[in-house]
This record gives sequence, C-alpha cells and structure tokens, in this order.
Amino acid sequence: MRDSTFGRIIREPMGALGITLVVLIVLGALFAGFTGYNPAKLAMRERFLDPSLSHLFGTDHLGRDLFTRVLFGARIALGVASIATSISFIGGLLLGMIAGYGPRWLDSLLLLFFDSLRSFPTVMLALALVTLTGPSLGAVILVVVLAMLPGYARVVRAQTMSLKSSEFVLSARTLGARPWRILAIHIMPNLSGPLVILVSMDNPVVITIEAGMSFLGLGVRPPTPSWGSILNDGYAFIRESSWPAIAGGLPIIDPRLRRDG
Amino acid sequence: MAEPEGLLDIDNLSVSFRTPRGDLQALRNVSLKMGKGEIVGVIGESGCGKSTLINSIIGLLPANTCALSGHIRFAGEDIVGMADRDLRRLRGERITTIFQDPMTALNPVLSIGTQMTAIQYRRNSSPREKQRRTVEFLEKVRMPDAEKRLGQYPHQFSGGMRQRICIAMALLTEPDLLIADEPTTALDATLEVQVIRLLRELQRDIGCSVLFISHHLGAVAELCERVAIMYAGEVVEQGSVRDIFRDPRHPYTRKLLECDPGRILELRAVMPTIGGDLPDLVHIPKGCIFRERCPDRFERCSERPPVETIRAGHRAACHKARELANP
Amino acid sequence: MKPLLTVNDVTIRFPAANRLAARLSGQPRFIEAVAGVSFALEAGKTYALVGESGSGKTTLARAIVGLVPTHGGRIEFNGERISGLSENRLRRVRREIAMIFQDPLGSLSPRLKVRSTLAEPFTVHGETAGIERKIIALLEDVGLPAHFAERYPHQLSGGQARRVAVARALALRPKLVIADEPTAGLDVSIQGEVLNLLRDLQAKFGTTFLMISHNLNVVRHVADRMAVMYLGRIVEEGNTAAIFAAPRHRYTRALLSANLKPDPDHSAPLIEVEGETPSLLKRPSGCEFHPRCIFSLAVCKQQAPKEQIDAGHRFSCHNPG
Amino acid sequence: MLAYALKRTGLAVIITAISLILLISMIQFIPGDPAAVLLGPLASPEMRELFKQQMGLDQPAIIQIARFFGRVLTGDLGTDVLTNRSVLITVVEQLPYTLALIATSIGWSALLGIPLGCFAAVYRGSLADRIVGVLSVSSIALPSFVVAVYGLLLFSVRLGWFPTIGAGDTGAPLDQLYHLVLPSLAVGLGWVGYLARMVRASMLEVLSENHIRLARAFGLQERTITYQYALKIAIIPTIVILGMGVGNMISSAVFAEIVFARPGVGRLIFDAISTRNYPVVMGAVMITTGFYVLCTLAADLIAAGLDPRVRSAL
Repeated sequence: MRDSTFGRIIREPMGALGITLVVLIVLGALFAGFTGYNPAKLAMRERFLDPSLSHLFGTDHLGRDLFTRVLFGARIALGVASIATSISFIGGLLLGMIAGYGPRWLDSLLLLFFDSLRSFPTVMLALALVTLTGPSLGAVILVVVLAMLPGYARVVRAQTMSLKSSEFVLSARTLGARPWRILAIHIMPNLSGPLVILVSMDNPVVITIEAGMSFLGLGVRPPTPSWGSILNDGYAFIRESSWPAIAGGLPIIDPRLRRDG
Repeated sequence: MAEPEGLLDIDNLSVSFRTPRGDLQALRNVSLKMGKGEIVGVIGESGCGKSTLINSIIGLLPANTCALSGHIRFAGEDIVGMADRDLRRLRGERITTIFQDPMTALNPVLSIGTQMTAIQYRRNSSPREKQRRTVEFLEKVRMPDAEKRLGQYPHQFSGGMRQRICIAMALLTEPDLLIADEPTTALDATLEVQVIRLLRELQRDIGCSVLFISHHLGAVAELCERVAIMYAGEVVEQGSVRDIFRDPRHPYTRKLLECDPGRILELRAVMPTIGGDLPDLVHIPKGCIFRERCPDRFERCSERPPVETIRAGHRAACHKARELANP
Repeated sequence: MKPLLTVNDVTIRFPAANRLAARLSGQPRFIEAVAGVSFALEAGKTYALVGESGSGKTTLARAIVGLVPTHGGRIEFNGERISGLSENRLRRVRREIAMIFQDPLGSLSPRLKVRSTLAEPFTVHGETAGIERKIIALLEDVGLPAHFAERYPHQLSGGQARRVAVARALALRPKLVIADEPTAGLDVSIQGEVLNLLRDLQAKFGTTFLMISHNLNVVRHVADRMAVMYLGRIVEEGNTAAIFAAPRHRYTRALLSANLKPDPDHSAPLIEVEGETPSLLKRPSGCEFHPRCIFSLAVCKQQAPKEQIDAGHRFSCHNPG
Repeated sequence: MLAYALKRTGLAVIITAISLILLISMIQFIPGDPAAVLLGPLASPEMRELFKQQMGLDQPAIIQIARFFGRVLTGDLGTDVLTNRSVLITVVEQLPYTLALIATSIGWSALLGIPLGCFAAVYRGSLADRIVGVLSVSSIALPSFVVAVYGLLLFSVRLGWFPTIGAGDTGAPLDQLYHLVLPSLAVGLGWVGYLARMVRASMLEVLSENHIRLARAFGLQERTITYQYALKIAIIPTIVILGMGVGNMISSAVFAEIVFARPGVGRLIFDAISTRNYPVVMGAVMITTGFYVLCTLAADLIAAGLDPRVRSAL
C-alpha cells in the first residue's frame, strides 16, 4: 500500500516536483560544507555580487556566499523541523489518546488546555515567549511544539473517541483486554497512519515558523545562517541588491510545493 | 404504437466498470419488460447488480463505467445513448426514484417544502399552486399537519416520516415509472408494512408502474405481480409472483426460497444454505454463472444455458428448467 | 435447576444528548433506555430478546457484558452478582461471557490479521501455551481453512468475517454467548450458515446463547424462550412456540402480523399497529403502547398494566389477545 | 441554538481566561530570570529587585494571577514603561490599522478562493480543476513575509508602483487603500489557495452524498444542485475555517506591518520587544488573543445559525 501511495505522488507533476525539491534540500543540508566557502566569513570586497559561476546565488552585504548560507540554512530548518515535529507527534499522540480514551473530566481538562493554547496566534505566542527567554533555537522549537501539538492532539482525540465506540474495541473490552492493550494494539495502529500524513503535510508550516522567527530576529542568532535571517538581511539591503532577498525567500517557498489534495 | 401496453423494455443490457483489477462486468445480457401500471419486483442478494440496473435506467451510471450495450426503451425512446438533457427531462418527471436510506436522502439544510417545490420547477404553475400540490401529496402519504410542517427540516422528522416524504416527492409529478430501491430495508417491520400498503394504494391512485427492488421475499410477495430474480449480474428467472414462488425452475431461485426462514414452516434444527461464494465478476467463469454453487449441475452446465420459456411470461436461464418442476 | 443468568429489575439510564437544552426546555435530563427488565436464562438453551429499533435490547446486552453501567436492579451470573463490578473484578467473569457484535467486519480490528484477532482472548487471559494449535483448531471449529489466519479483515467476505467473530467469541469456551443481531446485514443464503454454526457449537460445547434480533422468522427457529421489548420494557415473555402460537400482548401481535410471509397467496392480515415508536424522551402515559394500539381502552391511557403470568408466559396488557 | 450559543460563549470565556493564565504563568515556567532578560545584562541586582517588585514578580504565582485578573477585569492592562501611558490605550490606538489590514485580506482572499474551490469541485478532474489545484498549492506555498519582501522588491523597489512604507495619510481613504494593497496581498495570498482547497474538498464531500443523488434522480439542474443544494452545506465548515484563519492572519499581519513599516499592533509589539517594554508586549498579546477568540466564536455561531440542525434545537 505504501508503494502505491508513493507511486501516485511521483506520477503527479506537482508531487514529483515537491519530492525532488525535498530531496534537493536534504542533499543540500548534507553537503553544505563542500561549497568551498565559509558561511560566516566576511569578505567586504565581494559585497553584493550578482550570481555567477563562483557565487551561484551571489553574495550578501558582508560578501558571504549566499548559496553556501542557504545550504547551511537548510540544516537549521531541517533540524528544527525534525526535532519539533517528533516532539509534537509523540506528545500529540499520547495526550490525544489519553483525552479520547480516558475519563470525561480528564478529557474536558485536556481539551480546554489544547484550545487555550490554540487561541494564541502563533507569532504572538512567539513574541511573548521570546521577550522572556531571549532569542534561541530552543525557543523556536518550543514555539513550534506549542503551535502544532494541540492540533495533533485534537485530531488524535477525535479519532480515538470514534474508535473507542467501534465494535472491534468493544469486543476487545468484552474479552477483558486492559486499557493499555486496547490503546496500543487496537487504537494506535489506526491513528498513526493518518497522523503521519498530517504531520508531513505540516512540515512546511514548521519551516515557516522557524524562518519567520529568525526573520524577526527571534530565532537563531547571527552569524548562524537561517533562511529567515538571510531574507531579513536581504530585506534590510533591498535597495542595494535584490539577490540576498531572493536567495532567502526561495528555499522557504519550495518545500511546500507538494500535492496533498 | 408498436407495443401499446409496454412501458419499459430492457433488452440485452450489459454494463461494465473499470476497476484496478480489470473490467468488472456488473450486468450481463439483462432483459426485462414492464407494462403500464404493473408492479414488478427485482429480488437479489448483495452483488447481484440491482443498483447498477437502477442507475442505468435513470442514466446516472458512475464515472468509471467503461462499457454499456443493449437497449433500455422507455415509452419507445432508448435511454442508452440518450443526451443528458433529454435524460434529465425524464428523470423526476416521468421516472422517479425512492432510495433505501431515508435518513440521508433529504437535503439537511433545506426545508421539506423547499425541496418539494424545487422538483416542480418544470411546471408553469404559480408558487402557491406548487405549494398546494405539495401539501396535497404530503396528505396523501398521511403526514399529519402537512401544511404546518412545510417549513421544517428533515432532521425534525422520524425515519418513517422521512420515507413518506420521499414517497410523496416521487409521486408528486405523477410519473409513469417509480423505481423503489429497497425502500423498506432501513425501516422497522411495523413500519415496513405501513409503507408497502401506502405504496400500493398510491400506485392504484396514480396508475404508475413500480419497479420494486428488494431482498425481502415477503415484501415482494405482498406487493408485486411479477418478479425477476437476479444473480451475479444476470436475470436468472422471471415470471409472475405466483409462478416463481410456487414453481421455481432455476436452482438459484429454488435455493433462495428454500433458505428464507419465513418459508420454513415446521421448526428445524439445521437451516438450509447455499454453499460457496459469488463468482468473481472480473473473471467470469464459462458456462452457467451459478454452476459452482448449484446442487443440480451436470456436464452441460459448462455451456451457457438458454433462456427457457416455461409458460407465458415465465422464463428461466437453466439447462434443466423444464425438468426441475415442483412435485 | 438454577438459571445461568438472571436479570432482575434492571434499569439503564443515559444522559440526554444536550443537558443544557434539556434543562432550558424542562425535558427530562435522562432517558431510560432499559426500564425495569427481568428475565432468567437457563443453561444450554437459547434465549431471544426481540424488539424494534429503540427498544433497548442492544443496550441491555451491553450492560450484561459490562460495557454499559446499570442504574438499578441486579444482574447475576452463575449465582454471583456481576452488575456494578469494577473492570478488574469483571475481568474474571469475562472469560465466561462472550459477545458477538452486530457488524461482522466492524467487530474485527482492521489492522490485525485473523491470527492476532483469534490469539487475543488467550493472550489477555494469559493462556499462551500452544496458542498456534488453538488458533488452527478454532478456525476449524467455524469451518474456515487454516490459511485464513494470515488474512486481514478487509480480505474476508461478510460471512467469513462473521465466522471469525464467532471463533473469537468461543475461544475460551465461555458458558454464555451474547449474539447481537447475528444475521443482520447478511444475505439469506449466509444467514442459514451462521445459524447452523451457532447451533453446532451449542451442541458441541453446551453453550448458552442470548440472541438479540428483530427477525422473528429466525427467532422462531432458534430460540427456546423469548422476550419482546418495547421502549425499554419487556411487554411479553415466554416459550417461543407458545408466543408464536398465541401472542397475548397487542404489540407482540402487531409485530407478528407485520412479519410478511413470502407467499403470494397469503395476504397479510389487518395491520394492528399505527404510527411509529415514540421517543424515549416523551414516554406515553399508562400503557406505553396505547397511542399505536388499535385495541386500546380508556384504562390503557391512564394506567400502566400489571404483569400477568399464565403458565410461565408473562405479559402486561389491559386487553390481551 | 440558545443552548448552543450559551455553551459556546461560556467556553470562549473559559478559554480566554485559561490562555491568559498560561500567558502570565509563562514567567514562572520558563527557566532563568525574566528580570535579567527584560532589563538586559547591564542591569544591577538592585534594579532587578526593584523591577520584580514593580511587576509583582516577587509574589507567589497564585497571588500574581489573582491580582492580574482583577486588573484585567477593570480594563487595566498595566502601564507603558517608556511613556507611562495606559497599555490599553496604546494598543487600542494601533488596533484599527491591523483590523483594516486583516479585514481587507480576508475579504479579497475569500472572494477569490471560495468561487475557485466551487469551480474546481464542480468540474472535478478537468483542466480547470488541475490549474486551480496547482494555483492553490503554489499560493499556499507562500508565507506572508516572503510575499511581503518579494512584493516590496518587485512592485515598490523595482517597478515603483506602490509605496514602500506607512499606512497612508489619515483622512485620505484612497491613499490608505493604496498603502493597503501590498500588505494585504502578503497577508491574503496564502489564504486564497487554502480556502480554494478547503471549499473544493467539502464541496466534493457534499456532492457525493445521498441527497445529491436523489436531487439528480429528480432531474434538477446542475446549477440548482451546486449552488442551492451543495454550497449551502459546504459553506458551513468554510466559515468555521475563516474564523480560525483570523489567527493565522494576525500572525501574518505582524510580518506585513514590519516589512512595510505600517503602524499596527504587530509593529507595536515588535518595537516593544526591542525596547524591553514588557507590559506593552503582554497587553498587546492579550488583546489580540481575545480578539482571535472572539472571531472563532463569531464564526462558530454563524455556522451554527446556518445549520438548521443546530438552529432549531434549543
């Protein structure tokens, strides 16, 4: 079944493009160190160069090679995405199952908690949080988790509740199966598939949160390159050269080009 | 005026659907005639092609239909190959339908008055006249306080009431042909009888023909004059209800009647069954379609059986049709 | 002989769907899905609960296996109270009482092979020795070949799925099996197979069956005793043959008359019932069947009928047939 | 409907209260000394102590929360550290700019996205559907800050068609509208595709329902079926999504306000962070969160009102 899904994605032109871009980004992140440039080293004589064979995306206001910086930015983006997504996935699955299967009072309590977290606009949450912690990668991850986890938990809860009253769960209960067994054997296998799809669809959102926070200067500290901070540098010098802005924006756009409808 | 009494003439109809495993031959060489004002039952178990038959008659076959051959002549016009516009002129005016599940058959956000007026869009009458007609037909299906309930929404009616509304809608245009697709299956027994009685009364009133699809032998015996038995996409036997129920000639019909606990009068420990499974309609076996499960099979069954006429209007597709008489 | 299962004046309540709306409109905040039901099941026999939708028969069955809490009365199994037990104390009883659910496919875990589904009762109760052999034997008991152990539910037909569900229910050789509409949704040709299977297993293992059904034709053939339920109450109870021969409650009669005969020469008798089952939120006064009963008397509207017993045949009707 | 409305409103009040508690208790949960972060590394220990006392941070958490609620209920969100003005007034002054931006963005993206989604669902599988699919996927692909920077680069810096900064002169609606074009493009563009896709999905679901089959069997015209029978149902979840979309748009507005140097709540918070003006940050976050909860409440109530199943229930 997995094969046929993958095959279908590949046959769709947008899907094939999306997969190619994702592969490119992963490869870029892996080989970021092989471009021959240091992403943080200043070269004031080479400021604002247009793209050329030696600088594929040109250079920024400090003469750094933008292509190298974009590739290193992929490391940050993918790193944040994979850590934050894993935490949200596991947390959402566990909390959602507890809310959906557990006693009613616990469900109501958890639901209020999820909904309250979801009632913050993401950027507002980030701003309020970073005022207290100062900008850091940890803050970015925390914001992503707080933004994504309640949504996943809600989906898992709804699914768990409908599975809870399904006849196969009821029949496991009449056999005397304990709750943990029902959750692990009968409920979780029917949840994780849809959740994996949901989470992978949300990947671009996660990358956007990271880039957005770095764009506002709330994420990674300079000179570490993040796509958001590259874009922000480009924005600051937009009248001097277009290339830094373009180079920072492109990679934020492209992992989202995938077909999910 | 070739056949003045004929209303619907399904002639050698075959329908196939494209599936990932290959082409599924849902209907094969189905022939069935209906006269004006006649009530014909179609009996068949799941997978026999009942829904495909209905969808072919109302011209709403799904998008993966890959082959459609034969003819469906309705009042002389062939529905197979008819343009969409002409089909739509028939649907809801001369051919109407009642579906199985009354709980999902009505639009949840439109009041029943709106829905029943909407289907009268072809009439040149005033809105007030349309509403009067709506009330008249709701009263015909014994809806109490019909006029007051026009503004109510489907969820405010019980399942039985919703099925009555569906019947009222289907008869509102005084159609020539009413297709009733398992209209009582989702209802309780006490409601089923009420709905069947109602259908018969209204049919007499309006004079339409009814194609009544069901797997409930009792309901068919109660309502219909003639009946066709379908199995795995073919009509294996058809005739008057009395002939079919008293003197079935196709082994499948015989088995089906035998299995119905309602026909088994003396109590018995072991219930009769038809062994085996439905054949695969993607890879149709050669010869008789029922051969694998037939208790009376013999060598000649590997050839396709002819349609034998037992008596006027009673036909069975079996090599042994003439021999298998009831004692 | 002591009965295997006794249900004594059991009441089951559910909160109304919207409690706030109920309070605002003054409607009751609870519905009584089962209202004071009593009956007893003899070991080795088949008992049928009959009723239309909303009669509370499925709810009652689920309460017996402990899936739904009871709010009054007492359920005893083998002389021991099982209503109101905690999950942990109930676990021991669950070896002895099995349930077969209505939807043949829906009662099988979609991601588990037949093997794992059949292994579950043994694993849950810690009887893992020789489990492989037991699974094959179970499949054989229900007439399925051993290679079906490798199939997933979606690869089974309706009849095959039903057989697997029966096999699982019988795995631990329970004393009591509750079958909720065991033939609903199955074609006539497969109904017989399932009924025969249940009867064979009853003969082989001496199992007691509690069967829930709306199909009177089936009940007539398989049940020794039966109870007819209406709006959560038993209106008539007794020997199946006796009830079919001479139904006393008017609702039972109506139900029997609505059972259309597959016989062209047999025209159904006069309909003895009008309208539809009322909502549990608005129970009628007096005899709750009176608004639909064509035989109702003045007293039916005011007074709930008392239960009468006539040679093991119970019914509650002011104007019995 | 009344019961639903009461219940839903009560829930909104509780959720707002809990989110406010979460917000202020963040100070407790977050490791490290907030005073140190807020005052910067150069602050002396005495200054930190004084700050803590001023903010009430030296009190136990429960007391802080109780006091805080008392103040919020009287409309006192604290004092701006820099100007000594009431935070409430500071934020409310900036609110209209943000609201105008969000309203314009929702407006144009809904006007474009909803019909696109309907069109794609009705002509499912056609070339038009595929084009809408590609368009919607690629517009979803665009985060607001990237659209903002690219829009600025292309339309303002390179082509010079639109102004780069500000919200336009007060009292000149046309000028203000002119200044809204690029920011609302940035905020709304991603929503066009999202809406189109959601509407397409819910339309397809409704079109496959039984009652639509019955309507077809009655020969109703496809136009009637699409707009009267199907869209009336499919629009209900879309309205709920629009309500939730406001949260997303508030976030996007922050970026648009910063990139185009527009006044607004987002810009206010951003500036307040750089001046370590903690009360303003908290006050503005509270007000936007409350506004967002109000929007989802309104959307849910409208959706419920459109659904006779909820409307006619008590």
